[in-house]
Amino acid sequence: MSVVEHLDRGPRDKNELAAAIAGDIPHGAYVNLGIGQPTLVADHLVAGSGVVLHTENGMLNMGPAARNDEVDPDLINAGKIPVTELPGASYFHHADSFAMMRGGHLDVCVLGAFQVSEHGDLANWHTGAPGAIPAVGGAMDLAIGAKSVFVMMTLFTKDRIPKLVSACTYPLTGLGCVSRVYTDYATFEVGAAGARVLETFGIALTDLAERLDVELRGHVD
Amino acid sequence: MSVVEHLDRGPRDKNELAAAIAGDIPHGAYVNLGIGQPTLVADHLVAGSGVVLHTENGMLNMGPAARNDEVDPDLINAGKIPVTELPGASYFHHADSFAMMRGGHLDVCVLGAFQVSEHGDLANWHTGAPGAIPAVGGAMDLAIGAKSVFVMMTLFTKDRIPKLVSACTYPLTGLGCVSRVYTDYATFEVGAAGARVLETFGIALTDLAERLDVELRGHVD
Amino acid sequence: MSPRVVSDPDEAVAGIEDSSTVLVGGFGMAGMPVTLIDALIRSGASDLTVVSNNAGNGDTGLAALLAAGRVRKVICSFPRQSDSWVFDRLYREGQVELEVVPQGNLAERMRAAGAGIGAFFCPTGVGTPLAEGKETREFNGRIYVLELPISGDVALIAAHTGDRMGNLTYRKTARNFGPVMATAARRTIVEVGRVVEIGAIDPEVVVTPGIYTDTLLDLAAVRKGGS
Amino acid sequence: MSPRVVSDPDEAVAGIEDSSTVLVGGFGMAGMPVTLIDALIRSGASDLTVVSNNAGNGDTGLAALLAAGRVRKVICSFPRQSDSWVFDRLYREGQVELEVVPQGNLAERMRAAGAGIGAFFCPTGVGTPLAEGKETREFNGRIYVLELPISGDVALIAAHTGDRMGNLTYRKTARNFGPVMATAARRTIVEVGRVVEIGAIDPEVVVTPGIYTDTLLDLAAVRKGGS
Repeated sequence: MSVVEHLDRGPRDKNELAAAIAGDIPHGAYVNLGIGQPTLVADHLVAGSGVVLHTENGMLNMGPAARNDEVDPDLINAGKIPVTELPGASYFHHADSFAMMRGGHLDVCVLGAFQVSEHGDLANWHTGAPGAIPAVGGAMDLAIGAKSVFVMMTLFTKDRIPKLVSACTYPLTGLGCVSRVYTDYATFEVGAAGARVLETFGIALTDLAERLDVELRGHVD
Repeated sequence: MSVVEHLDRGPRDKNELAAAIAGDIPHGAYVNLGIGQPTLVADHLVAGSGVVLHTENGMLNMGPAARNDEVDPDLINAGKIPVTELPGASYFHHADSFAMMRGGHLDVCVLGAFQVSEHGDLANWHTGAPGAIPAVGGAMDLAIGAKSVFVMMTLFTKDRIPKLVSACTYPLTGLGCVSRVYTDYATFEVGAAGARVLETFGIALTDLAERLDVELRGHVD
Repeated sequence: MSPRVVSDPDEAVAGIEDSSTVLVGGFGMAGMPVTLIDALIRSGASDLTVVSNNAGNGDTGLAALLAAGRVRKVICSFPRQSDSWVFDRLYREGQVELEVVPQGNLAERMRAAGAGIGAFFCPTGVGTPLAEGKETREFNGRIYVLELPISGDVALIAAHTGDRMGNLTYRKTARNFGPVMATAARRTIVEVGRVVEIGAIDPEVVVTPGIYTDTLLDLAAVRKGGS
Repeated sequence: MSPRVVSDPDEAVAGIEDSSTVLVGGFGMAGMPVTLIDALIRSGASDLTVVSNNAGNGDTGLAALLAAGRVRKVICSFPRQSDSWVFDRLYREGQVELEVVPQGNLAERMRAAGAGIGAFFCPTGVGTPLAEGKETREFNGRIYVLELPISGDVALIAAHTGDRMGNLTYRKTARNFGPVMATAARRTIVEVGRVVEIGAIDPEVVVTPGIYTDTLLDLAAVRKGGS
C-alpha cells in the first residue's frame, strides 16, 4: 500500500486529528476516549454512527458535555467534567467498569501520549521528571483494555523532539498496546513489525523519515 | 462448662434439631440453610428474629416456600424449590452471590453431612463409592464461606456407624470449617482443639463416649 | 455494535461451530434458555463443551442436547440429579467427559474470563479431591487454590427484558448465571421475554449492559410465529 | 444485622480507631461522602491509611483530613490534580506515604478483598514501573502481574437511597467505588440522601445488598438538625 502524501496543505490541527480518528472508528463501536484532546473525537462522530461511548467511572452511552441546567454533579466523565446521558445508557460500579475494559470488550480506546514506540509501547502517565508526583489514574487499564488503541498526539514536542520513538524513554504505561498513532504530520501503524506511515500532512515522506529516529516500514529511500 | 445430659427423654428428631439450631442463631444474622434438612431451620426462626436468609442462587431475604398461586418459576431456592420474597429482599447474580459467601459476609451456614471430624473437617458431597457420579454444587463454597458453619445430622448411620469421626474417610468438602455439630444424640463443638460435648439427649455422656471413636474434651471417665 | 434482534430461534444460533464451548445459563429451570437450546439441537452443532450449573434433567433442554450425542464434555457443579438419567447413562457409558467445578468457582472462573483476569487464588476446595494437582499458596495465613478462567465461544442465556441496544434486565432468581456468562463468551445470544425500544429501560437498573449482547431473540415474536 | 440508622454524623463514625485503613468512596466529588469525612476529621482518628481514587482537592474533604495530619499513607490512582495542593505539599515534605495503583487494580483489588480471593493475576501494568518487583506469569501467551487484595477496617461511602435493612441504590456515575468498597471493609458506613422503609426499594434494583451496610447516616435528618 503506498503512502498518501498531502503536500498541498499544512499539518493537521487537533480538530482535524479528531475528525480523522472519528472517521476510522467502525460503525457501532464501543469506544473510550481518554482525558484531554481525545474527548474532541466525540464532536466528530456523526449522528447514526452508532458509536457508544464508555467512561471508566461507570457508564455506557455517555452523551455530550452538559450545558447550563443539564449539569448534574452525579453525572461526570473520567475527566470529572459534567456530561449527559443518552437513551440506552447504563451505569455500573468501578470494578464492573474496569472488568469491561480489561476483559477486552471495548473496540477502540483513544489516548494521548508523551511517547509511542514503533512497537506500540505507550508512555503517557509520567514524565519521569525527578520530584514529579506519580498519578496513573486509569491509563494503564485503558492501554491494555481495548481491541484497538489509537494514540492522538503531536508528532514533536515543543522542543521539536519526536514523540514516535524506537524505544520509549519515559516510564511505560503499557507494552505493545498501541496499534495506530494519529499526529499532526502523519498517521502511523505501529506494532510488532515496526512503524509504517499511512498518510502525511504538510510534509513529504522523505522529510518525515529524516526527522524521526525510527525505521519506517514501506518507506524506500 | 459442664455437659447437660437430658436423660429424661429420647434423642432429638429433626424438628427438634432444627429448633435448637434456630435458637442458637444470633438475632439479625445472615444465614444460608443448605439443601435438605437444614431448610427446616427456617420454620423455627421466630418472628422478630431479624434473621435474613441467603440463597446462593442469588437472593437475600428469602421467604418461606411458595404455596399454590405464590409459585413463580423465576423464584426458587438452591434446592430448586419455589420460594417467596420478603420485604427488603435483593437479587444478584451468581458471581456476586458467591463473592458474598466466599468473602465471609454470611454469619451462619447450616449444612448436612456424611461425616464431620473432631477438627471440623466436613465431608458432605460425595460418598466416594466407586461409580458414583460426583456432584458438588455449592457445598465447598458454603463450607468455607460463613463465619460459623453448623452441621445438622444424625450421629450414626443406619448401620450405627458414627458420623462424628477422628478423621473423615469420605472425600472432603472443606478443612477445619465446621464449628458446631447438632445431632439427635448430642450437640458438639469441634475445631482445632478437638471435639467437646455441649448437651446430650437420651444418652449418658459416658455411653456416648463409648459409642464414638473420638476423644471428647471435657469428658472425664 | 447494537445486537441483531431476531424472531427466529434458528437464525439466533446460526453459526455456532462444531467443537465450540457453549456457556448455558440457568439454575434449575429458572433462567434456562430453552428456546435457544432447542434451536442449538436443530442446528446440528456437535462435539460441544457445555458449561452450565447442571447437566440437564428430564428429556428436554440440555438433556436432549446430550441425548442427541452433541456434547463431548460437560463442565458443571451438579450433574447428578434425581432426573438426570440422560447424563448419568452417557457418563457411565463413557460417552461424555465431566469436569465437576464448585458452583462458586464456576461463577468466578467465568467472571475472571470476562474481566481479563489470568488466574486467581481461591479459598474453595482446599484439601479436597477437586483441588488435587492444583497449585496452592498461602496468603495471610490462609491457603488458596489457583483457578483458571472459563471462557466460552458462545453463551446462551435468558433474560426478562432487552432493549434494542442489548441492555438486559432479569427477573428474581432467574438472574443467576446470565450476567456472568454474558461477559465470558465471545458471542452472547439472549432470549428475552420482550424487546423494548431504546430508552425504555432505566439506565440505573440495567444488569447486563448492551456491550455484552450480540444477538437478541424476541420470544414474544417467536410466539407470534415470527415478525 | 440490620444497620444502625443514625442522624448524627459523629455517631456514625464513632469507634474508628487510630491506624485504621479507611476506604473512601467517590470519584471527583461524585459519590464523595463529605459529611462522613468531616465527622472523621472531628473524631480525631489519626495515623490513618486512606484508600480512595484521588488524594483530595481544594481544602475540604480528604484534603482537610490530610491537612489535619491524620493520614499516614494514601493508596490511590490519581493523587496529582490541579488543586491537590495539600497532598502535594505533604508528599514533598515526606509527611505522607503514597502507593499509586492503577484505577482498575484499585477497584479489582478491593473487589477481591470482598470476594475472598487471595490474589489474582492481572493484565494491567505489565512491563511498567508500577509492576516492578511484582510476580508475573504467562497464561495463554499473555503476561499477568500478581496483585493482592486491599481491604479496609472501615469504608465511608455515599449512596442515594437506603432502606432500613441497608439495601442501597446509587445515582448515575456517583455509584463508582461505593458498591465495591462496601464489600471490602469490615465496617461500612454509608451516608444516604434519604432513608426509606423496608420494602420501598424494588429488590431487582438494589445495588448494594444490606448485608454490606453497617451504619446508615440519614442526611435528610442531619439537615433537619437531627431527629
